[in-house]
This record gives sequence, structure tokens and C-alpha cells, in this order.
Amino acid sequence: MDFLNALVLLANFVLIPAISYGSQLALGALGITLIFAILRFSHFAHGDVMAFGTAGVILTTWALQAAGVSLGPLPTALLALPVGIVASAAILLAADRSVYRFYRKVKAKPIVVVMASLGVMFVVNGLVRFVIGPNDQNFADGARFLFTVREFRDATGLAEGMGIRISQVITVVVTAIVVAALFWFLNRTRTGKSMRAFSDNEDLALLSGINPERVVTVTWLIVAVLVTMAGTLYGLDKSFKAFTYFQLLLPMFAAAILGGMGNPVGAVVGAFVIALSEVGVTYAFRKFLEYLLPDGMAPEGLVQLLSTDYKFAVSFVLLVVVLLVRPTGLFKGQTQ
Amino acid sequence: MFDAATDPVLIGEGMTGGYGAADILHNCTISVNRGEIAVIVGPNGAGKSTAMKAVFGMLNLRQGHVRLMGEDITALSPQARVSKGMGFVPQTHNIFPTMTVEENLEMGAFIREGDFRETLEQVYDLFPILRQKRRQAAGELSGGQRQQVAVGRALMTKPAVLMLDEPTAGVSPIVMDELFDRIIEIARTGVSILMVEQNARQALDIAHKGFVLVQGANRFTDTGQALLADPEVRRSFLGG
Amino acid sequence: MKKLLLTTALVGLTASAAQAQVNIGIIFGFTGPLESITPAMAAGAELAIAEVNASGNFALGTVTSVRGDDGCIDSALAVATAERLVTSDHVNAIVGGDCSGVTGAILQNVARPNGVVMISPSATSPALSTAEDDGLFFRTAPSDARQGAVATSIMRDRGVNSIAITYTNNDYGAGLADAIRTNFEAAGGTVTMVASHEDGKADYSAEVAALATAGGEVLVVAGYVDQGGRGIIRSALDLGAFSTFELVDGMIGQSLIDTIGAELEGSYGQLPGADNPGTETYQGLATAAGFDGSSAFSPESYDAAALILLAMASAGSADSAVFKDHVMNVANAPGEMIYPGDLARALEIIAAGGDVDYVGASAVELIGPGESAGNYRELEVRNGAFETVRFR
Amino acid sequence: MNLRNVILFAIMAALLVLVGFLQSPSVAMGMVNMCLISAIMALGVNIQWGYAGLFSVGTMGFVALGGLAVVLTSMPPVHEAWSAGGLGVLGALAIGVLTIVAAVQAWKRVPAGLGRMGALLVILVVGFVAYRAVLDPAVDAIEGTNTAVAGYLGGMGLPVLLSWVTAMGLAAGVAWVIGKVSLGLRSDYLAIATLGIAEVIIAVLKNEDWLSRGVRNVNGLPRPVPYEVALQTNPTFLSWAEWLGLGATEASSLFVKACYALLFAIVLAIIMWLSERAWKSPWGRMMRAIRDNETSAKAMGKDVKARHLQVFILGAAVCGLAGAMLVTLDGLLTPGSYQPLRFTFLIWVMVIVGGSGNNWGSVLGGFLIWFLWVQVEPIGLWLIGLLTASMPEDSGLRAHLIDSAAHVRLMTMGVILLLVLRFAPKGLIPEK
Repeated sequence: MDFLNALVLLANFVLIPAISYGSQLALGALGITLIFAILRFSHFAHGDVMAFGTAGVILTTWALQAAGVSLGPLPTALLALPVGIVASAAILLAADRSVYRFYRKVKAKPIVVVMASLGVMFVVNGLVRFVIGPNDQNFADGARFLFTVREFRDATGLAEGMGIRISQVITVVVTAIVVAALFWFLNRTRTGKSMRAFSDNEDLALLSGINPERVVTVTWLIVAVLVTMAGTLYGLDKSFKAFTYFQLLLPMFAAAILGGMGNPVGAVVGAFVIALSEVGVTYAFRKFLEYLLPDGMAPEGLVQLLSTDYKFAVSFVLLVVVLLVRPTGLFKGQTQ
Repeated sequence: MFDAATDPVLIGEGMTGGYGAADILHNCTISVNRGEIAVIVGPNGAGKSTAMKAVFGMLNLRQGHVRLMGEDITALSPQARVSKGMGFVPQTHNIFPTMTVEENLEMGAFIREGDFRETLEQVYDLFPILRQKRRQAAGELSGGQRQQVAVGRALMTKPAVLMLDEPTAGVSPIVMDELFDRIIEIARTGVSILMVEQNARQALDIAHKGFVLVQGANRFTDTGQALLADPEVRRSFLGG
Repeated sequence: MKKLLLTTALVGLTASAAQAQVNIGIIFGFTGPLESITPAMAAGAELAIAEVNASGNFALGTVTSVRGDDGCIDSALAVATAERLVTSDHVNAIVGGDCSGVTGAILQNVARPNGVVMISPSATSPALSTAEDDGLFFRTAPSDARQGAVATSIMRDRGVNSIAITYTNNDYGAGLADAIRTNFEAAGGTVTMVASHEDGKADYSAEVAALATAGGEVLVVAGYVDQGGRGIIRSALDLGAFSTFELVDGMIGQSLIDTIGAELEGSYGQLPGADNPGTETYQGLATAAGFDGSSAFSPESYDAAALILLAMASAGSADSAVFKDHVMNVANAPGEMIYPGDLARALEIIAAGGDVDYVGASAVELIGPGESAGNYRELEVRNGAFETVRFR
Repeated sequence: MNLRNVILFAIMAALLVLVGFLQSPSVAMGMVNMCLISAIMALGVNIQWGYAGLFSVGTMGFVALGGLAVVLTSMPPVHEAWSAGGLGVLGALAIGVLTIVAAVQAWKRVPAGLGRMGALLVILVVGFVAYRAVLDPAVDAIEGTNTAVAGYLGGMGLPVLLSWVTAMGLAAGVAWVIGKVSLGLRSDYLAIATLGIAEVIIAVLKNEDWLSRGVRNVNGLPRPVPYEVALQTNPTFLSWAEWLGLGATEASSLFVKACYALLFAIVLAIIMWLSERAWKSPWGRMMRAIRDNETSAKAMGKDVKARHLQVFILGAAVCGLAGAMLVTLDGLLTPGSYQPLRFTFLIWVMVIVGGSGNNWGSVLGGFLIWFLWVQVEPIGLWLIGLLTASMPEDSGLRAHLIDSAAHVRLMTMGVILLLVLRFAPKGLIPEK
């Protein structure tokens, strides 16, 4: 029984939050890694584009809510997703046409493109605030919980409980579907394979008759889908605020690099490693150990490895250590 | 009019040009007939690879023409030349390393409309080892096998001419012999082969025609056997 | 020569704005971490100014307000902005800044050197009580030290023996957490853990998990209503870690209840304010003007602007050096009580030589070093709204 | 300096003078001070990027360390805190260093395999537990002493100008550690790693209260120049001001700013002189050779990694110096104010716009971008005012636009960066 309690405790406080946070990071990191694989630069505007797409979803959701449209227990925002995807696709393609394409044409150094993406970041940053303002926006509706901590406790009779939110279920399910669809697309379709070919060997892809502009456009479209999904799921699970989305940039990058830049599998794994380590390393294990250890051996202190103040640092220390030992990340990333 | 029996399938005529201001090629002519193997040899820096790239359109020509089956293609981009029937295997970076062997071949057929399974089977028949390893990532194969993937990929468009830039660079002599055997086999199916080779002796041995370039210009042009027999060619370029 | 050039240029450029004009600078962090609450704060200050202008009783001229951005956390930007407002826009007084750090920077680098009065509605750091200010600095928000005592007595009266504290990781949160911890422990209670949280971060489950292990009957949340504080509460409820929260002033706002919902029922907190009908009046005025008057520090902002203008009227001068001594007079008894919407009447009384006691939207009572005395309302969430339980 | 560059600097000077006329001399002087500091920060980034091509976006961390150095150098020590837990903290830090040294030695000496992993793990765990066991009580004791105004160990009570030197030392020391760890990484990875490490430095500054009061800030740092208030009551100064025809307030404010400006200008001149000499020296040529072709430089027997480390440390030291100057000017240390957008990306914009690889370009970029950073907001407000003038007073859109005015600044920075990158990729003053 105590063992079960310990397990439920860990699930409630570490595993479930880490899995849903990890899923959201995974979608964002996938976008970053795809851009890196195809366009070969680190896309610093990612967080802000995420906010832009989500802003589109939110405005549409409000309109739908006002019109009385609802999905029952599911959030209305899911219906609004296409609009957000169109919005972020529009801004990404606009940035590509007006900024990035030029550097592709002149074959600029990747670093120059990274700086250009910094410029885009500044612009989109301002744009988002023009569109929806700097405030926290709430757009979640529908049922909140699949089951609550209390319901779980009452049903199982355990001392500890765990709760699962609808938004967490949606997050995990949607992420699973999107990731599966992406992998199917990349590995099974002609266009997907041509993207991988382009990522592997750009010159040879050109020789094989693959149209680079088409590959780039498709990439931005996929990124638009990923980034809007990530932003919306995150917003549903927590809340929307432009500044927070900008802040998500670092963990998303950490995940992509940790997994191996340019490697989609790596991005997903990296995201879960980051999420799990942020929550796990700073978790205070006292209660958990109280359940597992015999009476009288329970620890005095909180048994916390690191204060939560430094949870952010965990992912970076991890990142640097991994890079030192395996410079291409956990999974082999792009080497050029 | 173009006569497939006598006229060269591909000819770069009087090519002059280079990457920047300075010319590398000077009035250089390279050609290959149907089903034949043509080899470009010469000392280091003679412009062998440059001549091949010029034929393939990766270099701006100030003078000269390139004709494929009688059609002037001088102004076409490399991609357009691929769809016109030219296959090109670069010296390095000539495969998609993280993709499987089969995907590599599929990408070779990217511009082809319709079913290419038959060609795939032909490539597998030509290189049986690739059929065995078709689910494996190409980057994990040995050097010789990678070259086979690269050649196979170029064959997927069913080219009239297959151009190989130093296909045997960095492979062992045994693998080299095997590769040359395959190249002969390909030529027998009617595909013209144009290749640049470091291993001049072995290459000229299988070549119908050889071009010896020096400083971007033709020095000797003759059949492979004739060149091998020419004492001056032997002394200057084949190490005795 | 230089002087002459300068004067000509200035006269040429500001000719239209030459006479009978009073300028008020409104310096808040319109960008940066507090960017979401500052619009309602600025709107509050501007509401007071509009009211004074509309009254026609302000003898010193038309009051114009100029907004400036202090970035909340960018002291260099804050100083540059304040410098511009003071020396270029010639503001006679400043409403602001918002965050304690930049407020201190503006005070030391601009307000004191230029001798300009500044009244901050939201800088609550105890350090500002002792800062040298030449009598120029006031605040309509009380020091956090007082709030610690109030929060402690609220919790002890409710029989709470052990608490965990989480605070937003800045001087406001840290100061408040210190004050609450010290007071609560002195009152015989146990503080199981004090953990900070960063605002605007992705996820707070790690913080909540640690706090949950530490345990405690109540989780004290010393943060901001639309920032990490709310994320912490949301997460704590979702994880079943805590069910009752003690909310500090920065956490009080209808938007909190709107987003969290029924689970917040029974949580409680405190907000500066005495038994004051002015608060409700203010919220009515704010709604009519099209903004949320219950947003954090919005009433205090209204009061800050109103105090400046009343003090000017009382002194008969818009010169900071003169009217700075009148701020305490108009803010405190004796005199007629003045609430939001009463500014016209207040100006009349002052013009007639009478005395006013400005109460305003947040029950202003200035003490000692020119800061709010620290009357607090004890609030509890009942039926989806903050209800006043009693005054402390 | 050719004519074009002289004209560019003249325009910049004219802009500042214009501010002096249109807004006020005080605003202009204040801006000059910040421009000078920005120029030095930009020089620091230029040393790393322009000289050696290191894409390090950890500038914020070094600037913050410079600020910390001011506190550690110039504030008086807090004796109660030292007696309460000073020894404990020092001991804990010693344990920490010993642990790391031991771990590195173990890594080097024990052959790879399970044994090494085990040894490493044991050393790290034991070291960490010992470190925490000594540190935690000491920190509690220090932070418990008079938390509201002290609660930290204080500094060394030395003259504040000395802190500009210690700032360089502190930033350089930390840069050495960071460089050792991360300089081997490829450019993109280096960027993210340094960005993250800078965040870690800020996290330490915010949370290690015993060091510099954390987020409680340190106020009232000593100043190297007189106080305005003191000047305003000084009869000599007043008569002097009167002679100039200035009011006491204005004169004192201008005088103080001028003193700072003089100090900053001297520092900028020294750094500039050194940078230019370094640029033209064989060392500078070698750095550029490495930057332009790392492989061939390596082939020529240059120790690329050591050179990179060197230049990384130098750039960091200059950034640290600028950070110390900034905190000295502000008179307070607020760790919360360090944001990557402001202290890393903005500085990068300065370098790119000014012209990377050119010291004069970086100085111009520092001046121009700071000028815009401050002035775009009023311009934006004015523009939006113009735009919305015809809208009804109660229009929701009007209110929304006015509320958004402050964000014009970020967009402008982005647009400028994009335009420069596209149309003048070498910046306003290109590398020679």
C-alpha cells in the first residue's frame, strides 16, 4: 500500500506534470529542429511566432464562444486551431519571403540568418502585443478534469491522490497524434522524404530535382502547425501571455539541442528529458521516502537536491554536460 | 539532324570559362557516344572535374556549347539537364546519409512521373548488395557500397548519359575493379558514361575514348587503348 | 550665448504650452513583467487628472499627463525616461514608478537631483521607507513590513498553525515573504518552507511539488495576480497540494477568481484600505471610464495623482519644492473626507481656505516617512467575489 | 577614420545636441552617459564576435557580474553577518572547489569505464552533501542578520572606482570557466549554451542572498562623483552656476552627469586605444585569420582553442567593466533588471548595426541604438497620437493603440536590425 502511495505521489507531482509539459515542449522543439534541419539556422523568433499563432486561436475562440459554439467537454479552442495555424503560417511565410529567402539566395552564413531571426523576433514580439496586448488571456472552456485528486483518493482509498486534467489528456493525445503524423509524413510521403533528403544533402537534393523553395514552404507550413498546436495546448493547460511564450524559447532550444539539433526523434526525447529533469531534480523527496523507508528512518529535511530557484539551471547544466560528452546531442544531430 | 548511331550523345564543344574572373578551361572539348565509356584524365589541377562540371552546367561558360542528343543545352540549369537525361554522381557527398538505401534510390527518381519500380529492380539487379541492405541507412554502409548507392541513385532517372566524378576515389583496388565492372555493365545497357578518373591506367583500360587534359585544354584525345599505347602519354601521365 | 540659444529654442518649441499648464508624469512599466497591470494603473491616474480638469476648479491651469515607460526592471531605461519627462516635458510631479527597484533609481537619480515630487502607487519595499528623499517621495501603498503583521494576525485568528510561503522572486515578493515569515514565527506558528517562483515562467509544478512535500495548512502566495502567483495557485489546486490560500495585495483581483473559479472559495487575503466607501465609488468610476478599477494598484494610482493635484492646489503652486510640504496635510485629518469623484468639491474647499482629508479609493493615510499607514481590508472569496470580512 | 565615418559621428553628435535643445540638456547628458556605457558593452561583444567570430550571447551574464563586483568591492562589510556565517560560506565554497577539482582529477586519472563513473559519482555526491551541510546553516545565519537592510556579507569597503577593475577580474575569471567548458561547441550550440549560462548567473545573483541580497537589491552604492543635493547647497558651486546663467538644480544635475561622462569617456578612450592597437597587431591579424578560416589556421599550427578562450575572456572583461559602470551610475544593483532582451540582444543589435569587426562601428552602434531605444518611445507615442487624433475619445481602438505605443520600440529595433542586415550587412562603419 505504501509503495502504491509513493508511486501515486510521484505520478501526481512529477510524472504527470512532466509528461504534459514535456509534450508541449516537444511540439515547440520539433519546430525548431525542423527549421534547423531544412533551413540550417536556429530560429530565435520561435517563441514569439508561437504567441502570434496562439493569439489567432484565442481571438477566434472568443468569437466562437460569443456565437455560442461549443465542443461540450472539450475546449472550443480546438475548433479555432485552423485559424491560428493560418495566422502563424502567414507570418512565417511573410518572414521567409521578406527576410530569410534573401539570405538563402546569397548563401549567407547561418549566423547571419540567426541574427535576422533575432530581428524577426523583435518585430513579432511587438506585433503580438499590438494584436492581443501584453495581458494574460484566458480562453479555456469545457470540462477541466478527467478526475480530480480527491475523486481518485475516494475511489481508491489511498492516502495520496492524483488528478488528471482534460487539458493534459488533450495535450498528450494531440502531441502523440501530431508527432506520429509528422513521422509518417517524413518517412512515408514523397514530400516528406524530399524534405529529409534536402536536410541530408542540399546539393544532391537539388541534383535530384527537388525544388528547394517548395521544401522550404512546406517546412514553414509544418512549423506553423506545430507551433500553433504547442502554443494553444500550453495556453489551455496554463494560460496565455506573450512574455511567457518568449520565455519558452530557452527550454525549447535546450530540448532540441539536447536531443540533437535537426533530429526529430531527438527533439521529442530531449523535451521529455528537460521537463522531467526540471521537475524531478528539484522535487523534495521526503514524503516519497517516508512511504518507502521503514518507520523511524524517515528523513528530517526535505531531501531536495536543488532549490526550485535553480530548476531552470538544471536543464542548462544537463545541456552543457551532454554536449561535452556527445557534441551532437543524445541522438545524432546535424553535423554541418 | 542528330543521328544516335554516329553523333555523340553529349558533347561540350570549345568550352572556355571558370568560376571567377580567371578561366580554368580553354577551348576544351569533351564528348561521349551512345553506350560508350569516355574518361577524362590528366595531372592534378588540369581542370578535369571542372570540365565535367562545365558539361553539367555548374560553371558559367564564356564560350562554347553543350549539346545533348543534338539539342543545345548550354543555358540550362543542372536540374533541367537532369530531367533532359543526364545523371551526375559527385565525387563526395553523393548520398543522403540518414536515409535508407531504398529512399536514396527513390529520391533519385524524384523528378520522374509514374512508376519507377522497374528501374529500382534493375538497379538492385546491378548492385545485389543494395537489395540486401535496402532498409539500412546509406551513411552506415562501407565506402564501396556508398558509391554503389550513389551510382544507383543517378541511374534512377534512366539517364542517357551518366557522369561520374572520380567514382573510385578512396576505395580499395578490389572495390575499384568491381566498380569498373559495373560501369562497363551499365554502358552495355546503352547508357553513355563520362567519368573523371585519378587512376588513369585502369580507367583508360576500359574506356572507349580518353581525353587527356592539361591546364584546361585538350592535350590528347583518342581511344583508351591508343592512349595507353602512346609512349608520350605513358611517360607524361601514366608514370612510365 | 548658449543660454540664449536654449531659451529661444525652448520658447519656439513650447510656445503653445507656455502658460497655465501643469504637467504630471506617469511612469510605469508599460513593457516588461508588469506590463499587464500597468494600463489600469495609468488609467487610474489619468482618471483623477481628467476629473480635476473637468472640475474647472484647479487654479494653476490645465493638467496634462505624460506617460513614460520604466520597463519595471530596467533601471537605466527608467532613469532615462524620468530624466526626459522631468527636464524635457517639464513635469511638475511624477506618479510612479511601479516596481521598487526602478522607483529607487528614479528617486535617487532624477527626482532628488531635480527636486521633483514623486508618489508611487505600488512600490512597497521596506527599503524605500529609509531611503533619503529630501521629503520628495511618498507612496500610497504601505510598506510590506506592515502587511506581514496583518497577514499573520488574519491567519492566527483563523487558527492556522503552519504555513508554506511562495513569493515572486523580486524585492516586493522577497520583502513580503520575510515580513510574513518573521511575524508568523514570532506569533508561534510554523513556516514549513519559503520558496520563490519566477514570474512569466512556463510551468510551476516543480515549485508546487516542493511546497506540497513541505506541507502546511495554508499556502501564502506573495506574488502578482496575473503572473506566477496565479500559476502557483492553479497548479497547487490541480495537484491537490493546497486548498486554502492566503493572498497578499498583489494577488487580489477579480480576474483571479474568474480564472480559477469555485476552487478558490474560502481563500482569503488582505488589501490596503480602511472601511472606505471610496473603493466602490472608484470602481464605478473606472467601469464608466472603461477599465477595471479592481486591478492591482489601480486605486492607489488614482490616489497618487489626486494627492499631487490637491497638494498643488493647497500650496497654490505647482513647484515641487513648495507643494511637497502640503502632501501630508491634504492626505490626513483634519478636514473634510474626500472620496473619488469628490475632487471638484475638494478643490473648492481648498480654494475657500478649508482643510481636506483625502481618503480616496484606497483610504489614504500617510504616516512617518510619507507612506500609507497600512490599514488593511481582510477579504475572503465568497460566492465568486472578494468580500470584505473586516478591517485591520 | 575617413570622411564618411566622421560625418556619421557628427550626425550622431548632432542628434544628441538636438535632444539637448528639443528636450533638455540634462536628458542629452544622461543619454550621453548611457551611450558611452553602451559603446563599451558593444566593444566587448565586438571583441568576441568581430575579432574572433565567437557567437556568444552570454553578454548579460558578464554585465551582471560587473554589477556584482561593484557591491562586493565598494559596500562596507557587514560585520555581524561575517561573524554569523562568513567562515561557513568560505568553507563551503572551498569544499565546492575541492569537489570539482577532485572530480576533474578522477576523470583524468581513472581509466574510462564503470570505475570512473563510480568514482565520479561518489566524489560528487559526497562533495555535494558536505557543501550543503556547511553552506546551508551559514547562509541562514547571514540572511537572518537584519534582513530588511543587510542580510548579506557586504563588500570590502574600497573606493568605488576600484570596483571597475575588480569587475573586469570577476567577469574574466568566470569567463575562463565558461570558456573552458563551452568554447568547443559549434556556433549555434555555443549561443544557446552561453544564453543559458548567463541565465544561470542571473539566477545565482537573484537567489544567493548572502552574496548581494538577491532580489532585495543593494541600494545606496557609493558614488565617485558629488551628490547633486550637496552641490545645490554648496556656495562656491552656486556662484559658479549663477555665473553660467543656470539654475542650481539644472547646473548640479548637468555637472554630475558631466563628471560621469568624463569618467566614462576616459575609460572608453583607453579601451578604444587598446582595441585598435590589438586589432592592428600581429595578434589581431592572427585572430582574424582564425575567424575567417579556422581550419587553415589550425593547419598552420595556431592553437585555435586557446586563442578563442583568450578573446572570450577579454570580451567578457570589457562587458563586465561596462556592467560595473552602469551599476555605479545607477547607484543600485537590481538583479531582476537583467533581461536577455535588453542586455544581450540589444547589444548585439548595436554591434551589427554599427559594423562588426570595426571598433569605431561598435561605438557608433552603441550610441545610435541607445539613442533610438530611448527616443523611439516618445516618437511612437507622438505618431500614434497623430494617427488616433481623429478617432473619437472613447474609441476602444484608440485606447488600444495608445496602450500599445510602448511596444513600438521593440518593433523598431527589429526593423532596424533587419534593414541593416539586408542592405548594409557590414554595418554603418564596415570592417576595413
